[in-house]
Amino acid sequence: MVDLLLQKFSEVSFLSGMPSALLFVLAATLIALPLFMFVAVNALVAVYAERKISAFMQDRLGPMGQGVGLHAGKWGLLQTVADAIKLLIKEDIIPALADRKLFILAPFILFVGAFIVFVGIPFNQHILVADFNIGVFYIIAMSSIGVIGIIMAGYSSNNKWSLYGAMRSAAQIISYEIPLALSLITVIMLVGSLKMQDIIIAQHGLIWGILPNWFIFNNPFTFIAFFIFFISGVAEVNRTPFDLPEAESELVAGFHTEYSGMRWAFFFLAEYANMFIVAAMTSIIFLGGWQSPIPGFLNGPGWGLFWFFSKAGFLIFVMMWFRWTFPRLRTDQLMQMCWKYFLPFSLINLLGVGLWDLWLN
Amino acid sequence: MDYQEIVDYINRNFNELYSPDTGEEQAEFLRISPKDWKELAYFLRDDGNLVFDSMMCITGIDYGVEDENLGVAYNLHSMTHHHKFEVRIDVPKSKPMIPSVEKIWRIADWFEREVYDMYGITFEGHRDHRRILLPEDWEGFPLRKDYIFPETWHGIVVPKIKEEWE
Amino acid sequence: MGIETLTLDRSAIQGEEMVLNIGPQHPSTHGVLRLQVVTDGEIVTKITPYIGYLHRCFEKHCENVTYEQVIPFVDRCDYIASMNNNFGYAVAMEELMGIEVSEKVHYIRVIVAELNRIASHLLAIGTFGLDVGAFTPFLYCFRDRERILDLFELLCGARLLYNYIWVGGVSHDFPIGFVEKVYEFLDYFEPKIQEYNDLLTFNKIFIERTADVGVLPADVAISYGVSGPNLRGSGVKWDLRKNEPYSIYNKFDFDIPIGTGAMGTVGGCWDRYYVRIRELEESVKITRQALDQIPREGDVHAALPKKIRPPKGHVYSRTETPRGDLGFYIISDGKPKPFRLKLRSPAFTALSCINEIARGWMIADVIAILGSLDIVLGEIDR
Amino acid sequence: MYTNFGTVFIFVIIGIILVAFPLLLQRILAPSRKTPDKLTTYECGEDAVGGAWIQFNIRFYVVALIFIIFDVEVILLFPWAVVYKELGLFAFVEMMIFLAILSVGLIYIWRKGDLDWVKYSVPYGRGRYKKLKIVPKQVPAVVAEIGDRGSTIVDVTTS
Repeated sequence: MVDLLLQKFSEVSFLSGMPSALLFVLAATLIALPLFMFVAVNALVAVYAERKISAFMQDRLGPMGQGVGLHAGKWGLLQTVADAIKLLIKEDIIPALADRKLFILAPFILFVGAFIVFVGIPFNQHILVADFNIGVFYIIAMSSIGVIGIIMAGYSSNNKWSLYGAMRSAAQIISYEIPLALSLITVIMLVGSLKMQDIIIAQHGLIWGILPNWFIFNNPFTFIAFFIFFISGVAEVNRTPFDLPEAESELVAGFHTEYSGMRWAFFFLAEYANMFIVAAMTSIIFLGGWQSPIPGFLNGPGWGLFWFFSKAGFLIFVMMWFRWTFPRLRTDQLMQMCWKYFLPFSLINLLGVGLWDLWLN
Repeated sequence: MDYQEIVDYINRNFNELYSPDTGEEQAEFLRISPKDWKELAYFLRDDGNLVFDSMMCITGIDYGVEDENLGVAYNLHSMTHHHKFEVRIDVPKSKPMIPSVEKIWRIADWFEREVYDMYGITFEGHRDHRRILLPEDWEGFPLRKDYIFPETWHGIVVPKIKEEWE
Repeated sequence: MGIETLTLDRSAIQGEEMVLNIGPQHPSTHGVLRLQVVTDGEIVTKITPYIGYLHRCFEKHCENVTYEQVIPFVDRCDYIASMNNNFGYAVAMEELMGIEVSEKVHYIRVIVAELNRIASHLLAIGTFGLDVGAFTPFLYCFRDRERILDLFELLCGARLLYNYIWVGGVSHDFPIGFVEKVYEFLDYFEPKIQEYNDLLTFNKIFIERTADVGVLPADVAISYGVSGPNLRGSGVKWDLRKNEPYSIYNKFDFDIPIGTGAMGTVGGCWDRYYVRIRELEESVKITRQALDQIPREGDVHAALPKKIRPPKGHVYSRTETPRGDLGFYIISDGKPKPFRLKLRSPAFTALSCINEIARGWMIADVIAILGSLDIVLGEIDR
Repeated sequence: MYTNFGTVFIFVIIGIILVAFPLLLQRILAPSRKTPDKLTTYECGEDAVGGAWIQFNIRFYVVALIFIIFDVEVILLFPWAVVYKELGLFAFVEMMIFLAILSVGLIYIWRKGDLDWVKYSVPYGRGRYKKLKIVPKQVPAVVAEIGDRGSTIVDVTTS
C-alpha cells in the first residue's frame, strides 16, 4: 500500500521535489489515519452490536429511542456515540498512590500494540498495509505486546483488585499463546509460507467438489486446530468465559478498576480491536480470508472486502454469543484447560498434520 | 417428648436440680442459673434421648427499667426426635455474665455476639467476643429499656423525631 | 459434631498475606456486606464477615409501635420475600393470641407465599448465575419474577413491600380475575424452568465452577443453624412446611427436594442451587392445588379489635421462608406494644458459616459460595 | 527502499499521537475537581489495609518456566514449518524427536502436579483434589439418621 501511494505521489507535480523520506512518512500517515478511524468505528459498531445482540439474547430490546428530545436515536443507534462523548468529558482521575508514569503509559502500550497489528492484516486482494514475508509471525508477536500494558495498568494502580487482574492476565495470555501458535504452525506446514496473502491464496478452489478448500476443511487435524486456535484467541482477548482479568463479579473491574474517562476508553477500544484481530486472523488462516466460498463467484476486490468482513463479523458474533451464554471459568480451570487439554492436543495435531501431508505426497 | 417429659428427664439426671418455672407467665421454659448452663448444654446436646442438635434462637430480654435482671432465652430443637425446649437464664444487670455455648452449637457464636451487642451481656469463653451489628466504638446497649439515644455519632447529628411513634 | 480445623499445606512457596476487603461496595456482595479476607495469592485463608451496614434497629422499632404496625417493618427485613415474612409474623401472632383464621385466609396466604417463594428463588438463581459470570440467566429470571410482581401489584398495589398479610387475616380479598391470572402465570412459568436448566444448571462450566465447591456437610450445617434450601442442599430432608406444618400446608401434596450430590459432593454450591430449582416446581405444585381448592366465599378478616392486645405470655414460632426458618420470639406484657420482639433470621445463620466452608478456596469460589447461600442483607442486619 | 518495518515505526508514532490527542482534549473539556477522597485507591469503600505492592504468590513459577521453553520451541517451529514441504520426512522425524523430548518434560511436570494451581486443602469435600484419599469420617449416629450425609472430610496430607 505504501509503495502504491508513493507511486501515485511521484505522478503529482508539486510533491515530486520533496525528499523521499518525507513522502514516505506522508504516505504512511495517510494510511494510518483511516486505519485509526477504522479501529474507532469498529469499536463503535461492535459495542452497538454487542448491546443489541445481548439484548435480543436476553429477551429485551437494548438501547432504544423514539420521539423528540434527548435520546439515543432510532433503535438506539447513537447510544455508543453518546457514550464516547460522556467518556470524553469525564474527569480524569489518577489515584494519589498510583505509579503515575506507568499508569499513564499503560493505555498507550495496550492500544498501540493492538493498532500496529492492523498493519499486517489483508482486508482484500489489495488492501494490505505491509505484506511482510513473516506476516503471521509479525501478528503473533505484536498482539502479545498488549499483555505488557495490562500488567503495567494492574501493577501501577496500586489497587489489589487490579493486581489480581494483572496477574491472572499474565498467566492466562502467555499460556494460551502456545496452543495458539502451535495450531497456526499446522497451517504453515501446509502452505510453506508465512505471508498472509500466500496463506489466503493457498485456500483457493474446492475439495471433493463441494467444500471450499479452506484449511478448516483441509484435513481432520486442521479442523481441530481451527477450534483450538479460535478458543485460544478468545482467551487471548479476555472475553467470557475467559474474562478472568476483568471478572466484574469477582474483581470489580480487574486491571482497569482505577481507570476512568478517555484512558479507560482506550482499554475498551483495544479490547474490541483485539477481538477484531482474532476474528480476522481466524478467518484468514482457516476460513479463506477474502476468498469467496465458491471459486470465481463474486470474486472482485469489493466482494473480497465483503467476504472478509462477513467471516470476521460472524466470528465476532460467536464471541459475543459465548459471552452472553457461558459462565466464567476459574483461574486454575483456565490454566488446566490450556496446559492439560489444548497443549497436548495441539502437539498431536502437529504430528497428525505432518503424517497426513507425508502420506498424501 | 413433650415439655413436661423433658423437664422430668433432666431432673432425673441432674438430681432434681431444676424446677419448672412457676411464675405468672404460663410459659414452658426452664429457668436455670448461669453456673449450671454449660453442663446442661452438653447434656442437652449429647444425651441420646434429647439430642438437641439445633439451636434455633438466642434472645436477649430486658425485663424492664425497674427489674434488676436481664434474661437470655435459648430455643432448642432436636432434628432427630423433633422436640423443642426452651431454657432461660436470668442474670443481674450489675454483673451480666453467662458461660458461652459457642463451642457446643456453632451458631451461638453470632447469636451471643448479637445479644452482647444489644444488651451488654458478656459470654464467658466466647472466642470472638465483639459487637456484631453496631460499630465497634458504639456506646451503650440499645435494646436495654433504659437506653438513652445519643445526640451525635462521630459528629453526625441524629435527627430528632418530635412526635410520638404511634 | 465434627468441626474440623483447616490445615494448610505450607510446602508451597508463600507470598505475603494480603488483607482484602470484599465489600461493602462490591458488585457481588448482595447488599452492603463486607468480607475481610486474608489471601495468599488467590487463595483465601480467612474470612471475617462484617455486617450491620444496613442495621435499622428493627427490634427497637418494634418495641415502640403497636402489633399491627410491626408488619411494614417485617416487610422491610427480607425485602425479597416480604409475603413470607408477613406470613411468619401473622402465624406467630395468631399462635400468641390463640386465634384461628378462616379457611379462605389460609388458602390466600399459601398462594401468595408460594408465589413469593418462586419470585425469591428466581432472584437467588439469577444472582448466583451472575456471581459465576453468567449474565443472561439473571435477566431471564427477572423477566419471570416481573410477572409475579405484576400479580402482586394487582393484588395489593405494591411491588416489593406488600403489607398484605395481617394478623388475623389479609388486608383484602383477591381481586376479580386474580385466580385465573395466577393459573395463567403458572402455565406460562412451568416450561420456563426447563429453560433455566438448559441455560445454566447443566452447563458444563457452571457445574465445574459450583459442584464440589464450598461443601457444607449436614452436621456442620445443623450446628451452624443453617436452614431452608441451604440445609436441604446438604442432604437433610427438613422442611417446616412438611415437618411442622403450619397454616394448611398439611393439606397439600408436595416433595422436599434435597441435595443428592448428582454432580459432586453432597452439600456443594450446585446442590444448594439445584434444590432451589426443584423447589420452584414444588411451589408451582402447591399453588396449583391451593388454587383448585380455595373456597370462593368467606371473610378475609378475623373479628379483631382495632388495637390488638395479646394476653401476657411469650411465643417462639417459626415458618419456612425461601431462605429458611424465620423465627419470631415475641413476649407480650398485655399492652398494645410488643414487650420484646426478636426476629431470628435465616440468612443471618447462613452467613455465619462462611468462614467455615469458604476458606481454602479461591476468591472466585468465595463469591460463588456467598451467592449460593442466598443471603439478604436487610434480614441479616435488620 | 523503505522496509515494511519503517511503516510500522511510523504507525507506532501516529498511534501514540492519536492516543494522546483525545487525552489532551479531555483535559480541556472535562472538569477537574480533585479531592483527597476522590484520589484514594478503590477498596470497596473501606480504607485500604496495606498496599498492593507486595510479594504476590501467583503460584505459577513452574508454568512460567515451561512457557519460556515452549515459546522458544514455537519460534524454532516457525522456520521449520515453512520449509517442511521441501525437506519432507527427514525434517519431520527430526522435529518430532525434538517435540517428544519436550513432551517428556511436560509429562514430568504434569505428573509432579505442578500444573495444578495450588496444593491447598479445603475444609470439606474433595474440591480440586479428585485423586486424594478420602477418609470416611465417623458419622455421628444422630446425623446419619437425619438424611444421607454424603460429604466426607479429606485427608489433607497430599499424596
